[in-house]
Amino acid sequence: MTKTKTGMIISALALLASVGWAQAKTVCYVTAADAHAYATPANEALEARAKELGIEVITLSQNFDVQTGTEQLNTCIARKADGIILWPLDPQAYIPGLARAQQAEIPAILINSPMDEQADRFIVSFTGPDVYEEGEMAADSLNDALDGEGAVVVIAGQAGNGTTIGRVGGFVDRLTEVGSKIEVLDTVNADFDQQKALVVSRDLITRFGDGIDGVYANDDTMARGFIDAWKEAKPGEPMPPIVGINGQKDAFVSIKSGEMYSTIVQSPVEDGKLAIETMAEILDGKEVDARLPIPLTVVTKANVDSVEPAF
Amino acid sequence: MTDVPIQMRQDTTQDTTNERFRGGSPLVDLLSRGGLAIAILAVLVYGSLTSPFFFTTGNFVNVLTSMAIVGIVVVGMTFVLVVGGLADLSVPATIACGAILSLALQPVIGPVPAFAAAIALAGLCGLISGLLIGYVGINPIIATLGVGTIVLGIVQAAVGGVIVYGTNPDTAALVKSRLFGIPVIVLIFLAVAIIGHFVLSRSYWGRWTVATGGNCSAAEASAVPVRAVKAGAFVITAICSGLSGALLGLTLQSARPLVGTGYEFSAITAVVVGGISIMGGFGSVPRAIAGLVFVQLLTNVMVLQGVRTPVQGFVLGLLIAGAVALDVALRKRGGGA
Amino acid sequence: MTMLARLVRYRVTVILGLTLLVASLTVPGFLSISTLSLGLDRGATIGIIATGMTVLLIARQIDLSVGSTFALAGITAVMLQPAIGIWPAALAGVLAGAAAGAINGLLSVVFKVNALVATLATMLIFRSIAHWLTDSQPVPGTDIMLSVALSKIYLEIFTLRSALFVGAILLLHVWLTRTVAGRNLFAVGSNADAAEASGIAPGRTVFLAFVFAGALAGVAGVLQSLTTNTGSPVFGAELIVTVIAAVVVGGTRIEGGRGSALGTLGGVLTIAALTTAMEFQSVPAYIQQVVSGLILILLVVLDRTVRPGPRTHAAAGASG
Amino acid sequence: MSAAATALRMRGISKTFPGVKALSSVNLTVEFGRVHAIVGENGAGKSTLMKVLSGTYLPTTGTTEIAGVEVRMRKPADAQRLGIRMVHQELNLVPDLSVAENVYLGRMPRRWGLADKAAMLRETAVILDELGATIDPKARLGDLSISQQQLVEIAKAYAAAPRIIVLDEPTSSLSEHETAALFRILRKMKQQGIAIIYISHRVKEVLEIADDVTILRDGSMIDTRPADGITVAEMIRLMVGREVTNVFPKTPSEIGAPVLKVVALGDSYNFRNVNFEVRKGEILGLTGLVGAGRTELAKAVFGLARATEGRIEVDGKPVVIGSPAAAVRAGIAYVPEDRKDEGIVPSLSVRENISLPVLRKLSRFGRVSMTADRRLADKYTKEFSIMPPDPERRIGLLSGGNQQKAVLSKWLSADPSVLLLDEPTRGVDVGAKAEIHRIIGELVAGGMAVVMISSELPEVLGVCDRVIVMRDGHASAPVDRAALSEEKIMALATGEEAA
Repeated sequence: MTKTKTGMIISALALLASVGWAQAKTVCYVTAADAHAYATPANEALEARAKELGIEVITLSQNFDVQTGTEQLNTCIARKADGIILWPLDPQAYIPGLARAQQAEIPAILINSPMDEQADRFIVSFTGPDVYEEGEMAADSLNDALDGEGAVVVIAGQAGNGTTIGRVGGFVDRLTEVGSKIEVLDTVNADFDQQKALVVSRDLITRFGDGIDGVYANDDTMARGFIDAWKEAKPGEPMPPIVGINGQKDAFVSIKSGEMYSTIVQSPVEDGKLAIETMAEILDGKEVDARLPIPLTVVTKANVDSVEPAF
Repeated sequence: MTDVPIQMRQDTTQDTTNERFRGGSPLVDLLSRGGLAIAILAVLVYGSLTSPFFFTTGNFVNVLTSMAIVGIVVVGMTFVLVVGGLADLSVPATIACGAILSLALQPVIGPVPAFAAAIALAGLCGLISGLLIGYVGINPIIATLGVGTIVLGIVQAAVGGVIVYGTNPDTAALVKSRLFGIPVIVLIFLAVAIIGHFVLSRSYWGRWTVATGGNCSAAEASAVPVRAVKAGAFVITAICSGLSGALLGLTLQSARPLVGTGYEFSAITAVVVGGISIMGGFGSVPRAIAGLVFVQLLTNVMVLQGVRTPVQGFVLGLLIAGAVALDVALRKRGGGA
Repeated sequence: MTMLARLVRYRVTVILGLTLLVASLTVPGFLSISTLSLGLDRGATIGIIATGMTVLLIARQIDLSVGSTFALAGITAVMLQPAIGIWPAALAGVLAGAAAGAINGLLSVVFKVNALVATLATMLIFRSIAHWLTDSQPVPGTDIMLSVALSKIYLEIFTLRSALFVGAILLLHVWLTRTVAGRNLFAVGSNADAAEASGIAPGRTVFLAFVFAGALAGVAGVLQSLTTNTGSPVFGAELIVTVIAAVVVGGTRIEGGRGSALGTLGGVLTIAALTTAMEFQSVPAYIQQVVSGLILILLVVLDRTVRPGPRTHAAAGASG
Repeated sequence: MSAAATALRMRGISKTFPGVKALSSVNLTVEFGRVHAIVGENGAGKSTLMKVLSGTYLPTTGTTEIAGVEVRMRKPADAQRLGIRMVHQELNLVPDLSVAENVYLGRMPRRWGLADKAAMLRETAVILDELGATIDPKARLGDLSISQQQLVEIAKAYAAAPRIIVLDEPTSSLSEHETAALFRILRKMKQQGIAIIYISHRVKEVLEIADDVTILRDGSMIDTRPADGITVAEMIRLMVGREVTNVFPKTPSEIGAPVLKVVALGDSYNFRNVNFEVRKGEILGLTGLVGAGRTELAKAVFGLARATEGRIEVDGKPVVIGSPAAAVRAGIAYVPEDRKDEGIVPSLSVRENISLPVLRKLSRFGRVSMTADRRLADKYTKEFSIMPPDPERRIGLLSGGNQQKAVLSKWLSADPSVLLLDEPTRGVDVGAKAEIHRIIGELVAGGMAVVMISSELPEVLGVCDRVIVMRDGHASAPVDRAALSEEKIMALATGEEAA
C-alpha cells in the first residue's frame, strides 16, 4: 500500500514540480534535448529571455528523437499554443506537423537548424546558425591552413543527423566550389562522442599515418578525440591542422597551444535569445525576416584572445 | 511458485541432460571449443595480408587500448550471463555514473576519493537491480532497463545535462601513461580480467555463480545463497562499469550523461560471441575476452579496410547471430542420443 | 480479495486514473476530447508496435529489433513511392516489416537462437541496412499534402493511426481470448512441450508471432513515414524501451503465457497520458524518464510481491 | 473399430541413436479392452518404445499396425489422429490455461470460428465427474495440486475418446487412495473397449491392474505373458535378470537420544501444529497422501520454505532456520524429492556437485582448495561406488540411481546429524534402490538420524523404525514399527477409521 502511495506521490510531484499557470501568451518550444552541452544553455537563455518578455514557454524535449519531436508538434497544437519554436533534427519530417500548425493559425519558427525548402511556406522565420554554412566556413578555414592542397580525414557526427548532414555537405560542396585540391581520405561517424572519436581516430592514424595532412571534425568534442589519439600514437610529432565547430572552451585552449587550427563559434545563448525575441515580435504582429542568422565567427590563433568561447 | 512448469518426476536420463553438455565427436568438439581460436587466427592472417599497418605493435596497442574500457564491462557481464541473469541493460547508466561522478567530485573531495565514490555509487545502482532481480524475482531485462532509466535520469538532473570537465590534468596523465610500453588502462583491464577469472573459476563465489546459473533450485537446495549470488552478479557488473566509466572520464577529462550508450550491447556481443550461453550455467572470463578480441580485431580490420560504419554494424549483427546459431547447431550434431 | 490485491489487479487503471486526476487538477482544460485525441495519437505508434509485442511476449519471445524494423519499413515505403506509387509502396513497407519478422522467426525457430540474442543481432543488421539504403540521409516522400491529410482528426477523436491502433487492440483482444489459435498461443508460451504433445506446432506459432510483430512494426513505420513524409534511418532508435514498458505495465508477463490486449491498451494509454501531462507542464525529459522508470519498476514489483489469491490469474487465464 | 482386430501390433521395432541401441527388435501386441503393462528397469527401453508409439521417434526398423492397419507416425499429431493418447509421466499440461482448455488442448471445439468455451466447460465438467474428480473446470491449472493435475492429464486423454491410451507411470504422484480411484477409472475404460498400455515400476500395482505383462530389459523384449500367475519375485527377477530376495532389508541399529525436535511447526497453509522428534540411529518415516504437506514440512525444516509458527530444536537447543545455509550449520541436510529440478546441477561435474554445500569450508580467502575438493569427491565415488567412477564427469550424464548416490554424497559431505530424505528411491531402478537402502542403513548404524518421506508403503514398512502419517497438514502421533501395517497407515492417511 505504502509502495503504491509512494509511487503515486512521486508521479504527482513530478507533475507539479513545474511552472504554474499564468494568463500570458504561451509559446511551445520543441527543443533538441534538455541535457546537452549546446542545447542546455540555449534553452536556458531562451527561457530567461521569455520571462523578461512576459511570455510563457512550454519546453518539450525531443531527446534527439525525431519521432518524439513530430508527435510533440501535435501536443503544441492541441495545447493551443500562441506560437511554436521548433528545433528540427530532420530536414523533412516536421513538415506535416508545421502544416497542421499553420492550419491552426499558430505561427512557427525554426531555431538552430534549417529544414528543406518545402518547409519554408509553413514557417515564418528561421533563426540561428546555418550548419551548412558552418561546413562551408570550416572548408575555407582548412583550405587556408593547407594552402588548398592535401589529404584530410573527416570525423562526422551521427549518421543521418541533420547537423551532420549540413556540416559534412557544406564542407564537401565548398571544397568543390572553390576548386580546392584537398582530397578527403575518409569520412567516419563518431556520433559527436569524444570516446568514439578517440577510437576511430586511432584507427585512422594507424591506417593513414603521416598521410593525414588535416582534420575536419563536426564538433570540438570529436576534435579533442583526434588530438588525444594523435598524442597517444605519435607523441612529439607535430599535429596536423584540425578544424572543429562550436567554439568550446577547451577548443580555445587547444588553439592557443597550437593543437587545433581553428573552430567556429556559435553562441547557444545568442541562438536561444534570438529565437524567442523573434517570436515575441511575431506575437506582437510585427513582420520579421525569413532568415535571421546568429553571428558565426571563425576563431584561429590570430583572434582567439579577443573572442568569447561559446560554452 | 505455482507458475513453474510441471516437472518430470521420473528418471529419464537421456532427456534430463542439457543438450549443451553432451559429448560429441572429436571434430565437432574441436570446432566448438577451438572455433573461436580459429576465427581469431583467420582474422589475424587476413588482416596482415590485406593491410601493411595491421601487424604492427602500434596497431595492437591501439586495439588493446580500444578494448580495455569495454573489456572491463565484459568481465562483469560474463557473471550476469553465467548466473542466468540474461543481460544487464543498466550499463550505460552505471558508466555515466562512474564517469560523471569521478570528474564532478574531484574538486570537492579530491581525485582518489572521487574515483572510489564514483565506483561505489555505480555499485549501489547494481545493488538495487540485484535486489530487484535476486530477492524480488523481477525479470532482469525489465529490472535493469527500469533502474538504468531512473539512474540515467537522476544523473542528468544532477549535472543539469551539460558536459562535466575534469579539473585535475595529472589524473588524466596517469591514466594515459604507459608502463613497459603498455598503456596503464590496458594493465588495469588485464588485472580486472585476471581477478574476474580467478573469482569465477577458483573461488566458492564463482562456483556458486555457475551452480546458480546451471540449476537455481538445486543450488538453493544445496545451501547456496542463490539470491545473493544473483544479486552479486549485477553488483559486480555495476562495479566494473563504474570503474570503466571512471577511467573513461579520466581519459577524456570530460563526461556527458550519454557517455555509456551502446556499451551494454558491445559487452553482450563479446560475451555471446565468446560462446557463453545466455541461458546461464556455463562460461568463463577468458572465453568472453576471446570473443571480445575477435570482435575488436574484426572491427579493426574493417576500419583499416575503410569499410563504412553501417556495414560494420551489419557484419557485427551477422556475427552474433551466426556465432550463436553455429554453437547451437554444433552442439546438436554433437549431441546424438 | 484484499484491498491491496484489488489495487494490484487493477493497477493500470489506478495509475491511469491518478495520472488523469493530477493532470486535470494542474492543467486547466486537460480533461477534454482534444487531449484524449492527442493522447491516443501520441500512443498510436508505440501502441501498434506494442500490439505485436504483446503477442510475442505471450509466446515467451521478445523482439528487440522492432525499432530498426520500424525504420526499415518506413524507408521502403518512401523510397518505392516514385517507382510504384504511394499505396503499393506502403504495402511494400508493411511486407518489409513482415519479412524482417520472418527473419527473426527463422533465426529463433529454425536456428534455435535465443530470441534475445537473435533480435539483438537483427537490430544491428536492420539498422545497418536502413543506413546503407539511404546513405544515412533522410529520404523525402513524393506527396507532402498526403501527410497533412493523414493527420486529420475524425469524429473529433481518431486520427488514422490511432484508429488503427484501437482497432488492432480490439481485434487482438477477441483473437487472444476467443479463438482457438489465440488460446493455443498461450499454451505455447506457457508450456511449449505440452502444446506440442497436444498436436499444436509451437515452432509455427512462434514463427507467425514474429511475423505478426514485424508486420505491425512495419505498419507503424509506414504510418510514421507517411505522416512525416520522410523515411529516415534514425527513426525508431529509442522505441524499444517504451514499447516493452507499455506492454509490461499492461500486465503481460515477460516469461510468457500471460497477458492481454486490453492490458496493453491500458499500458500504452498510461504512458501516453503521463508523457502528455508532463509535457504540458514542461517537465524536463530526464525527470520524465525517472517517473516512467519508477512506475515500471513499481508495477512489476507489486505484481511479484502481492499475490492476489490463487484464483485471480486463473480467471484471467480462462476468460482472457 | 472392429472388435476382432488387435489394437496395436508392433513388430521388430528397433531404434538406434548414434552409438546406442535403445531398442532391438521389440514385438508388442495389445488387444482392445485389456490393460497391458510394460515393466522394466530404467533404461530398459520403455520410454523409447512409448516415444515410438506416440510419434515422437521414428523407429529405425520395424512396423506398427493400429487396428490391423499399418501406419507410419512422424509426429505426435499423427498418433493422435490414429486415436492414441498419452498420459505422460512429465505432465504435459499448460499451467496458464484453465482446466477445460487443457482438457481440450490441441482440439478445441469451434463455434462460428471462435473457441466454444461454454461447450468445453460443460463437457469437461461431465468428464471430471465421470472420473470422480472434484475439480473446477474454470480453475487455472497451475493453481491445482500435482495429483489434481495428474487427474486432469488423465481426463484430457479420456476426453479425446481414444482407441489406445498409454499411461506412463501415472501413479508416481498419486497416493494409494488416489491410485485406487485411478484403477476404477481404468477398469471403466477397459469395459468401453479401450486398449490400455500401463507403464510402471511398481510391480504390485501392475499385478493388480494388468491383464497382460510385457517385460523389457536392456532394450530387448524378455517376455509377454498374462498377469495371472506371475509373482512379485518372479517379475522382479525377469526385470533385473536376477532374483532379489529381500526388497527392503532393515539394518539393525542402536537408537539413542533425540537429535531433531519439531514443536508445533506450521506455515499456516500447507501444514499446522506438527510435532515430532527423531533420535540418533533412527529412521522416522513420514508418509501420507500427496498434498498432505510432507514435502512442505521437510522444506520448512530445511529452510527452503518459511514456517510461520512453532520451533525447531537440534540437540535440545532451539535453532532459527531461515535458509538452507542455516540448516546446514545446524546439522540438517535434505535430499529433495525432485532430483532433476532440485537435486543436481546437471552442467557441473560430480565433484562440483558433491562439494557444493561445503564449498566455503573448503576455501581459504575465498579460493576453493582443489585438493580438498578432489579428496572429497574421490572418497564418496569409491564409498558409494558411483558409476562411472569418474568425479570429473558431468553429473547430468549419469543414470538416475548414480545421480541420487551423488546427491546423498553431497549431503554427507556436509556431515549432518539429521538427514531428511524426500522420496529417495522414486524413479530409481530396483538394483540402485537396494543400494540406497543399504547406504541409509549404514548411516543410521553410524548414529545418524534420518527422516524419510515416502509414498511407497512397502518401503515405509520395510525400513522405518517409527512412522508418522500426515493428513491435510496435520501429523499423526508416531506409530512404532511393531504396530505398523499398510491398513493402519492408510486409515491414518485417509481418516477412515477402518482396520
